[in-house]
Amino acid sequence: MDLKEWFASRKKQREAEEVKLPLATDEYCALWTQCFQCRELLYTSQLRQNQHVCPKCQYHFRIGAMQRIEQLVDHGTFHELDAKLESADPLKFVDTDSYVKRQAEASRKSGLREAVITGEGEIVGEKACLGVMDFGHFGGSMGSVVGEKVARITEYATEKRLPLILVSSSGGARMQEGIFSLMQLAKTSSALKSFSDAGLLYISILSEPTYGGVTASFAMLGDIQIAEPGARIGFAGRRVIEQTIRQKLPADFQTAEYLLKHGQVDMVVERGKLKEKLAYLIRFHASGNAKPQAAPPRPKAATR
Amino acid sequence: MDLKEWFASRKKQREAEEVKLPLATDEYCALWTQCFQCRELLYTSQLRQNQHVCPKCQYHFRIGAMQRIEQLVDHGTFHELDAKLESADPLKFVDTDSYVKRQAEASRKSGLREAVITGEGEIVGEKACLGVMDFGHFGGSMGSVVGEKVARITEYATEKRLPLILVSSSGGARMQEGIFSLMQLAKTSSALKSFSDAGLLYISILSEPTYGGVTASFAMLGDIQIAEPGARIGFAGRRVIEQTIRQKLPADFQTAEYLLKHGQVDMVVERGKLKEKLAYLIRFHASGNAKPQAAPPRPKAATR
Amino acid sequence: MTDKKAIPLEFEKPLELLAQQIEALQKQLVDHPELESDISHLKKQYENLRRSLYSNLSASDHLAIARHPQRPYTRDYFARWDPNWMEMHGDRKGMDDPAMVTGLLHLGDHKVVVVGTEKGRSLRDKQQCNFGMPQPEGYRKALRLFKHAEKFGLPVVTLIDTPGAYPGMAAEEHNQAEAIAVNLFELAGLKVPVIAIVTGEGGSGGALAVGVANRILMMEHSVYSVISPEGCASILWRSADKRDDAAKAMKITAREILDLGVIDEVIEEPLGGAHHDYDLAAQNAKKAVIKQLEKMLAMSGDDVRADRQKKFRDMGQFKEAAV
Amino acid sequence: MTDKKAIPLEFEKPLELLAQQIEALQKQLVDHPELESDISHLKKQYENLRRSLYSNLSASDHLAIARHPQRPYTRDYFARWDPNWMEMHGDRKGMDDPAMVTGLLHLGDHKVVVVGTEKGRSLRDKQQCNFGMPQPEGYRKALRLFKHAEKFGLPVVTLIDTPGAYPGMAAEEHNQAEAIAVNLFELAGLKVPVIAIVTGEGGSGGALAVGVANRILMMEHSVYSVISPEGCASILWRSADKRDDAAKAMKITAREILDLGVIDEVIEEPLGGAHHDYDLAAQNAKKAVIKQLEKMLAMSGDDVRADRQKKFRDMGQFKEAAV
Ligand SMILES: [Zn+2]
Ligand SMILES: [Zn+2]
Repeated sequence: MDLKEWFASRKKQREAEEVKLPLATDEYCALWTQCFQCRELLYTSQLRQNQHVCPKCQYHFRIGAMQRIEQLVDHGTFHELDAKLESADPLKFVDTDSYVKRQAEASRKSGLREAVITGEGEIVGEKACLGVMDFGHFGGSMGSVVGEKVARITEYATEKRLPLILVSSSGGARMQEGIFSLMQLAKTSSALKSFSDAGLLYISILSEPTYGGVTASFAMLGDIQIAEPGARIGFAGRRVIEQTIRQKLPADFQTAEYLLKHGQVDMVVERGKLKEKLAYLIRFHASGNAKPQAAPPRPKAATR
Repeated sequence: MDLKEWFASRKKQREAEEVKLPLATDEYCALWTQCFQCRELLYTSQLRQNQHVCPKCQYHFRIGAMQRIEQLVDHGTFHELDAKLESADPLKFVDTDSYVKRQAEASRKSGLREAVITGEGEIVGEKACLGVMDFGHFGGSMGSVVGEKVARITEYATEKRLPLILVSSSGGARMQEGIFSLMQLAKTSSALKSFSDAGLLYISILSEPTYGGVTASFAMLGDIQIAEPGARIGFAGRRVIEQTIRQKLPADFQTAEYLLKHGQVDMVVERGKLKEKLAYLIRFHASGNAKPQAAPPRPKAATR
Repeated sequence: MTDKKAIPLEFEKPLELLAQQIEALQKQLVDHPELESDISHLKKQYENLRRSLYSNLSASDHLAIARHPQRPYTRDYFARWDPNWMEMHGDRKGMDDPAMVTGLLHLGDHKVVVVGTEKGRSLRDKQQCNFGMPQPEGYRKALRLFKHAEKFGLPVVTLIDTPGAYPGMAAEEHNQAEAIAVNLFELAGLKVPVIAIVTGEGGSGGALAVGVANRILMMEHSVYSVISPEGCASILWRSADKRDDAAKAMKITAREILDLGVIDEVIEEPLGGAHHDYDLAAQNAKKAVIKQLEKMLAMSGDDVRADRQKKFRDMGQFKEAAV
Repeated sequence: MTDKKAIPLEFEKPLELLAQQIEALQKQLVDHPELESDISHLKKQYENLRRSLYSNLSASDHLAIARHPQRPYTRDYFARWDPNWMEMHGDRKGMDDPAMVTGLLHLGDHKVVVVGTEKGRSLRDKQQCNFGMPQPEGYRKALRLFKHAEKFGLPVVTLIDTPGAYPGMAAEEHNQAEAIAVNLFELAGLKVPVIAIVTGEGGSGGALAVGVANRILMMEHSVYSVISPEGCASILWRSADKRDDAAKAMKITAREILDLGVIDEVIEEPLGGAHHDYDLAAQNAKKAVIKQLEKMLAMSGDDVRADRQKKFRDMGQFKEAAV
């Protein structure tokens, strides 16, 4: 299913539900959007044309998974995988509201089944597997479905010997799935271990914001780590840290630029150049090097 | 050749030279030795019985290679290897005196041909290969012979599948051999790489003092790093650092205990317990695990 | 540790009152021998109440026991498993995090590499251990020992008792997230058996970073959760006071997590909790680990790795929509 | 860079004087056409002197050129080899050391991983780069790229221009020695080809840490030594003033080290030194690297590793006593 079909089917689905849904991301709602950073009033349509980057101050607006795919993948080449997976409620979780209700609410707001879309596509002609998170769905939190879809696309890429690109944007693990959500950190990292042992390329893209369990698993395991300008990325949240150390953190703490300075990402790439850089990196690591790597060495048998 | 024979042959050699040589280490020269640390006057014979550790303040006196071997290796089990290697003068090096003269002077003082003695022996019944440096010979500096002997004992241990123990004590590389002395860092580290890939155990023991090129090569590559109490260990010397940063360093800077706190050594072991700990470690990593490890994986062929 | 010295928990207050009553009566027993039957009755009541309390613990009660200040910590277990265990220190790159304890240990007839988070017993220890919250350097120290174990074919046993990874400024600068992620990644690839025991608090990614094991065991009163109940309550209920609700909703107790199929075994604790008898707790844990370990030692390295990867591959519950 | 802007070195003073004379005469040429032949004569003298100077450089002269403030640095080479080279940053554990530059680069038809020490051009750059002295984190950043190269089968090209590893307090705390040693150890094991070029100063273990290569090349006026001549002089002569003696005694120049059999090739520099023509220097280096690289690309990974290990195994000269 390509993007066009995807939008068409989503539209149909909405009409069937006879509910007037708002558009996927808030900035669509109005003709004008005020820049979060420089406060400039911008034409929403122009902002969109500029890949949701403020033309005045280069602020990178948060974007949804489908928009990201639209920006990165060659038109008409994206094929979604595992689109039908949806969350269960293994703990029958209820806080001030039930998890089931919150799920429905999240889907209504985002128009998505879950916080990640995975699939296969071409980037300037280079085949790749993609997983793109959407912060707009349940704060991009990782429950069983996100973990499963990331693991599946990783396994798919391993089998097809394709490069893997995961674009992260997440508040962390999904508490409503309790211990299962924590275990997704191990599940995705384990899948990436086998992928890496096969000698394949994984590029991790960190976008605003990426925190908690997602950062502490697949988002930090890239052969190459790319962050979007200004994106806030970390393990613990700013407030938690300030409470712990009882002091104010520097203004640029946990920004992409701060991470670059502290050796955590290879590069900070502005959105307009992301696609071409990805294509460059895929080509650099691919052609001429296609021979599969030997299996990792067998260690000695365990002691008795 | 065991220790007894070794001493006998050395004695013979000396007599042949008809020169009255002083004993191997300075503290032998007198009946009394003053402790460097607590200033206590100690009977030299008692000090020797206590493995050259001050009974009052536990200061660990510097000891020679043969004394170290005597302390660590079961009596009568040590067989020296490559005893005949001796330095050349590849650069025809002359400073205020010639390298050739300085070599002769070093041997006269230490009674050794070079700054490391290597061989095979048993430690509480456990077979092991050993390389022990002697700071008393040319400041324990590493030239071609030290590098060669360390490389050879490493290769010998690899071939015989024996654990390797290297006891370091060195001021660094031997300047008089210029670029050749620098290259010994690579030579020894490269030999250790093949040893390690064979799944074998290397224990590095850092004794007072260990600096420069020796620290920056084999001395820091142990599977297990052990330092002697109070030993000063580092890459750059204290004075060089103080000149660079223009401030005083803390008193315990670069001591074994400081290194332990900064995660650089696994443990600080007092001399009296070193032998038993080594035997424990050899046994722990040996029995039941004797199967050879598979060769490391073959990476892909180079690109064209 | 004997019962007398154990600090009572909130839910144990009724027990404590009964014990005080019994003690008071016993003092009068010499003068009033007729109290004998009353005392005997009260003692029976005490035993019944105790059993009843401990067979009906709420999630919060378990949490309280798991966090009990006298709970045996990692060093307490290691010292009892093998009084001659040999500690290994440091990440080799600048730090030896005391919140992560690592070493070589004889476990019965087996030689194993042990790794565990440590809360610290004295106040000074606790501060140095950041109350059991490791720095990135602590996880990297653990990783160094995992690789050591792999090189020498030694099984790994990990103990987990941590509120989570330390949320500090330097920890973020030094890439706490990467330190955890790399451990998950590398643990997944080990070909030696890994057995993990949650002994106290299993807190989030900071616990999992030493918990990607072939077999995961939990002490009876330990807890394991994706976020602390306080953290969960303050986010979802917008009030940390709702901790007990959050603890219940998240299913954090050993039995619940066993029922969810995430862990493999619950290890029985001394009545009242492990802090009432360190030796017995350590012995129970040791037996359980050896039993699990021995099952794995017949497997090839590849099978051990595959077994671990499959375990985590299967974790999670989800549905597949029709359309 | 053109000749005019080049800052003259001490030993070039006679040349400079001649150039000034020529310039003075040329100003009078309009009024005094008879000076024509004098000028022509002086110009010949200038060329002869220049050739003579550059064919009889002392070790100290080479050292001065190698340390020339306008000498092309690592980034100058990378930018000329491939204007679109892609820089990679960081050790992933807290630091991106600007004294170690790493990236991906197209070298002719070849894709290579590049790693090089960088002195920094502006004063601010120099300070951030510690004047080309990497921290342990810089060596670990390099190691990360070496492993990246190994994983993806990419050859490695390293450039060396450093007085040595940084001798600072934090550097020692973070185990500078281990960072260097581990690089020597891991470089020895790589199965992808590694080519190193000493472009300026090859200073001690801090240089070797990115220099364990299958082929080692040196730019014509670069130097490579186990300790700085100043350091050697102050230890052996007990006076840093004896630098020139030490430089001579240690045999630090490209030609001498080639004659000792330690390196494989000397790369010609533009007359007067690489700082007179960055483009030509970069081009000469590029050609030399590609030539060496292409010889290695036919070899298997195992052979590439064995080739490198043998190279360093054979280094050193010693005797075997009769008795
Ligand atoms: Zn703006
Ligand atoms: Zn003393």
